[in-house]
Amino acid sequence: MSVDEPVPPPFAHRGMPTLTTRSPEWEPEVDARLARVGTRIWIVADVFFFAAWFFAFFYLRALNNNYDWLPAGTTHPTRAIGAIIVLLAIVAAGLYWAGARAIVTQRATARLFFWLALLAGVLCFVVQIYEFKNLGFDPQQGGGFPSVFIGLKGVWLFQLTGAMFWLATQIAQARPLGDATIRPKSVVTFGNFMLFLAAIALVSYVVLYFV
Amino acid sequence: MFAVVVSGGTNRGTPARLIVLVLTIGVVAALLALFIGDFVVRGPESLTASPATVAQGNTPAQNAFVHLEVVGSVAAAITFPRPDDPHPTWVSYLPTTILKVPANSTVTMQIDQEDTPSGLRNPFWSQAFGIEGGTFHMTYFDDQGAPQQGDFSSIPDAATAAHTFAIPDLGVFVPLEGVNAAAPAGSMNVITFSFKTGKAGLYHWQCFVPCGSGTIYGNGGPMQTLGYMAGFLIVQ
Amino acid sequence: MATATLGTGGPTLQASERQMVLPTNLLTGIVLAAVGYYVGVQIGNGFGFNDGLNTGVLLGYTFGSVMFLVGVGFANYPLARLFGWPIAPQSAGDEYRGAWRFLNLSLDHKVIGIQYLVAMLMAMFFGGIGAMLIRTNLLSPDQLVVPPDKYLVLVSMHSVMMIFVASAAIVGPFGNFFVPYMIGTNRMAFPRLEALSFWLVPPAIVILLAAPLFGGFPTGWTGYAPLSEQAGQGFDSYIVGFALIGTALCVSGVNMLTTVISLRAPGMTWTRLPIFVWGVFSASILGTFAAPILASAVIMQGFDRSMNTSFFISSNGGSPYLWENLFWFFGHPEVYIFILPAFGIVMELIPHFARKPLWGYRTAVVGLLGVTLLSWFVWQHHLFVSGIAPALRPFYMFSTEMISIPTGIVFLVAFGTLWRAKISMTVPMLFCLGFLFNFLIGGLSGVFLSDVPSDVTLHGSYFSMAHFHFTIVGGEIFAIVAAIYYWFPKMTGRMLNMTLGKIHFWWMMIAFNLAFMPLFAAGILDMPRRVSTYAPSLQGLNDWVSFWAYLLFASMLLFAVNVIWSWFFNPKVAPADPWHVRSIEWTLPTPLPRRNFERIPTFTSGPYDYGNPSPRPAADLGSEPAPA
Amino acid sequence: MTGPTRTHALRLLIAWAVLSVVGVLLALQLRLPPGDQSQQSIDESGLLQLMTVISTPVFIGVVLFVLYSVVVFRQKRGALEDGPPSYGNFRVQVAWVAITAVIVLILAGIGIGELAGRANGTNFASSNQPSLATTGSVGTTEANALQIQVIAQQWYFTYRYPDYAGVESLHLMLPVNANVVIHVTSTDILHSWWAYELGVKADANPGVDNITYLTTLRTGSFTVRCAELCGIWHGNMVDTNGAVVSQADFATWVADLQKSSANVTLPPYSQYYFPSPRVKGT
Repeated sequence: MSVDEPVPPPFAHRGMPTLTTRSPEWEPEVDARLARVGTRIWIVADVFFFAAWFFAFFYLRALNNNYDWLPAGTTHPTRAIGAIIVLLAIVAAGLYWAGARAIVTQRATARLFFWLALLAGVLCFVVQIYEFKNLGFDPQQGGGFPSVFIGLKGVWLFQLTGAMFWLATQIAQARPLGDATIRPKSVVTFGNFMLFLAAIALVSYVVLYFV
Repeated sequence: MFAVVVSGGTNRGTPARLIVLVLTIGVVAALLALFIGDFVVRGPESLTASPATVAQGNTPAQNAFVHLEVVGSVAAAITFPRPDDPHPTWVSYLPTTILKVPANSTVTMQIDQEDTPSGLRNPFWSQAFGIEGGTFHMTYFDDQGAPQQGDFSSIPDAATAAHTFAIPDLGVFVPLEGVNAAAPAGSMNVITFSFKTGKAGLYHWQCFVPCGSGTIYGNGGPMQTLGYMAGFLIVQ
Repeated sequence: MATATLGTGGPTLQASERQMVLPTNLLTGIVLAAVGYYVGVQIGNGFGFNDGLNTGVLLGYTFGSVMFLVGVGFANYPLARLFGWPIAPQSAGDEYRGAWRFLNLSLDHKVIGIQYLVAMLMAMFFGGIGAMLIRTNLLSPDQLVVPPDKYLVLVSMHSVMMIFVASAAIVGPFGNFFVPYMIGTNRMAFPRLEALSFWLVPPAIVILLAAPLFGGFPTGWTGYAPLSEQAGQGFDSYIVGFALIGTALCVSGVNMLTTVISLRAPGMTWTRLPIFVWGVFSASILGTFAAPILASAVIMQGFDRSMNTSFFISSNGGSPYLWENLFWFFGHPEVYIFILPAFGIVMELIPHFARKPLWGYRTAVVGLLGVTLLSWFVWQHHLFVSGIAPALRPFYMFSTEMISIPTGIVFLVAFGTLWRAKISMTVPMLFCLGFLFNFLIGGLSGVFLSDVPSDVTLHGSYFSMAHFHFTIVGGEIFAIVAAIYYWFPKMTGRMLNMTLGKIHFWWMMIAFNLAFMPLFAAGILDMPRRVSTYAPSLQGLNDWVSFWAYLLFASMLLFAVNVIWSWFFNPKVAPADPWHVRSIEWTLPTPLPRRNFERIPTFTSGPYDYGNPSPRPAADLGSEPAPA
Repeated sequence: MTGPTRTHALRLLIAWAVLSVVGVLLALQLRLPPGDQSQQSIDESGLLQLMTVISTPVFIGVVLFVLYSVVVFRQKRGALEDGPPSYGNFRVQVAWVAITAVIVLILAGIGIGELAGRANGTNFASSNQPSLATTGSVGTTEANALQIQVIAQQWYFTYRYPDYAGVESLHLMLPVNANVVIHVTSTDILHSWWAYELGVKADANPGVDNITYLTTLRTGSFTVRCAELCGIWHGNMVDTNGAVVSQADFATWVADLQKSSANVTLPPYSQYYFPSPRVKGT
């Protein structure tokens, strides 16, 4: 079978009708509106989530308790690696955004962009793990900065992983009769979240490496 | 119409429901018993002070004697081993921390201190307070590992304290010197002192050396669990 | 009926989502949870069970919870997406029928509402048992029944359990069940998130109840660091439990806000929204945006405890104030998450039983939103004596006192509605009036606490404990009970026994007030909170409190008997509209049809137009076809 | 205003006025803790009483209104009549908000006034804590005040006297008619130092100097408690042997203390009681 055909479910289900007529409240237009509103609310909630980490950063930095914000021997990790991570995040978001714009008219192009975005995201993940492995400091030895660095980047990475998973599902669904094809506007909405993650990466880069 | 009742769909008879109800109540009751039992289960066994063998001055009141051991880990106990303890690595007083002593009497304590120094955060506690005569008797080991003994009102260096025996409500605070590193293996410092009990009641006692290793600020785990470094003095 | 209406109140699970290798249901969930826990502990401890390590327990709880959700069926949708299977938002019907449906993943908001109701009542029962044990121990100033280390564990369990309950016990059961009816829609915005917000609760409760197996935690619900970091593995229950509940609050809020914003039926303008929906809406704003702060904070605790970072350790460059600030930045909006939907219930019920329009509707909405806004600017009043930023204390004192203005509006609206009304003293109405009395005391005592100098004496004492029990038990729980009496016939198809209900009200009201009123005195007479021992001179007072607390608990048992008997053994089906009120959910038949509205209603007036000489229908049900 | 409305309102108003006067008179008879041992406790007692007095008419008003409505505006048994369709009265709403706002402003004014009176952080007359910096060292505040350091630990408070070469005591002893600056800190976790009769409470945080002020007025003993959950012996962290004594007695007591503790050297003042474990489990 060709790639663009819907994949039938592997197991027949016990006696259930598989497809029903749509009800008006489940039309793609309704879902698109809900996705738009919901994603915005979710992003604001996530802003609060990251705000806690930035608050921790500035609060602990200002207090510098026991002169242990930057313990002796702790240096900021290389800025270049941090920059690569941010760039990859921005590239992933940009590629996704480009792909989402194209999903209505050029599905094949969209899927190509999605694949590239996924690649950029996975690379971002790998580089981040590499950075964690070569920190040049050990958060177990105390210090406010090492704690915030690990924490902020860790939770960001966790969200990036989730976003990459969802991106992979968009790729899988960008076929005829796939969800991403039926509800293209919901696909576009997810780009907002990708952009948001990239923005957080940028802000934390500035904060963690330059402040 | 697809009018399906939101509550229980099929019409079971009352007996079936009753059985389900009884079963549910049984499960909840069992859970409750576990829940409550978990909290009200009694703490460690108590130790009743024995009549004193050492005469303390000319006080006609009752005398009592309590013998305790302090170890760095329960598994290393010499005098009072506690083999089935759930926390063999915890620092502990042995054999128990629930002590029963008579009211209005003089209690003589002998504490076999086998732990090494941990150090007091506040050197203030290296003094002894509230004990008979103001001094405690201690056999210990000097820097050459030779046994020594003497009467002290405080230990010379707060950093060499291993634990303290303190009953804040009776004003009794006694520092316990850590076993010197030069001492032979298996050595113990033996500290003896007496204090007076007043009216009957429940008093708590504790250690002021943050000795709960592995916990932040050294005051978790054994310091906050009855039977290890925390206990009651039941004056009756 | 035509096949075009096969959809339901929520989308049922698409066939393809169910066709995983494992059948997804509650049993699979439990099995996978156990497996997940085992794997998590093994990984966290470096492959082996090791006493005293936190990483293993944290990972065990986390993996266990995730695997539970997977087993219940939450992975089906994302995995089906990932495998490229066709996804339809709705399908033919629920796979499960009867009671089994309530024990399994369902995307129907009605089922989720009932699941929430039962779970919350069960959790409240365990929290109540905790309270009884606490009061038993406080019968004597010595620590007799519960040893002092376990006493703190008990206090912590009671508080955290009740916080779990209080934060979801209105929005969960009643919000999920009735908001779609009240705004006239057949669906929730994100039914899977809605279901997720419920299914995160059982693991949270189980994990919390598991804490004593690991020694429990002694910190109370505030979890102040570094005491929390001293605590043993029990505290990991707190971290994961609150992370789960925080996630539940957040996803439930996203769903609820989007639903109310986007899915209102034609004619359901913002000024016609029932006030209960406004209460849920404002609480959802707080839940959505405050819970992420909590999630961040408990993740920091988890990092501190398992990875030895030092967010909260002063000597290592951290600060306990960081936790206090983050916790209360979440924590103060959290207490309004409790009370705002309770305001909604009370203001919703009073017009119906006074048979008079809600007096000052717009002012009431402004009041609710005012509380929502102000609650973000008051958190440092919990830290008045902590020694942080004293120059800011006048501001926080002022903002805290400010919040009594929008709160006062609730009383104004109640007064205006009661004035020259035709009041029926039904059981729900009694509980609403009880709410007004108790919350008045709670609110006035809050003013005592808001003022910095007087707070110096009252802070951390039984006075503040009595204060928040008056607002949460006397306020929120009374509102919940009112809502149960009011909506139970619509939710379950059975009336509660109203004679028992009246007995329950007077019993509970009297016992509650006699139990908690003396605690104000205890606080002023220098009894700090969370102590297992107290001054012997206060024994008489404490014994009195314990006696009435037992009776309070007994009144709740009476309520439980009423609920169980009426729900399962009362054969009589409730009438469709037992209260003769105008709100739209009562215009629908009882038992409720599977699909909320055959046609989307068009609202032509507000829900409280009593006394209007030419009353228009609240909703024009079925006169127009649903908009395509 | 229509006839019946006016009647109802008048009845309520009169009943409220009468009951409020009685209630306020009763509230004025209350003598609320913490008492008169220090300027701070006098202020707090006064403030608590003021709050009670202000709350009484509010409480009476609400309860009276609800009871009156419930009794008078009842639905007839078996009837199903609607009340008058009144959707609100703009003037009443504005008036209500204005009145609550004024009450709030008055309360906030009183509270802020109390706090503002010590803008420089050294007003002992009614102070609980300084308005400004919490970290600092001994000597930054009023020169002739007695400096006390409260050292909280699990599970005891001890008291250091930096003015007397850093001698330390198990119980807090204070001279009467003295201005006292109290520096609260902790060696481990959070505690809260609460001298009940003296009307002062301040959290003890590790590495932080939390300053609070006190002016003693009357001799007598007082109780100190911990008001922040701190672990197993939190409830036992009580000392009933604190005392305010005459200046002469205090001088004698301190001299004795210095003599008896000559063999233990303590720093006169310390904010940090570190090191503590950097890494758990090691």
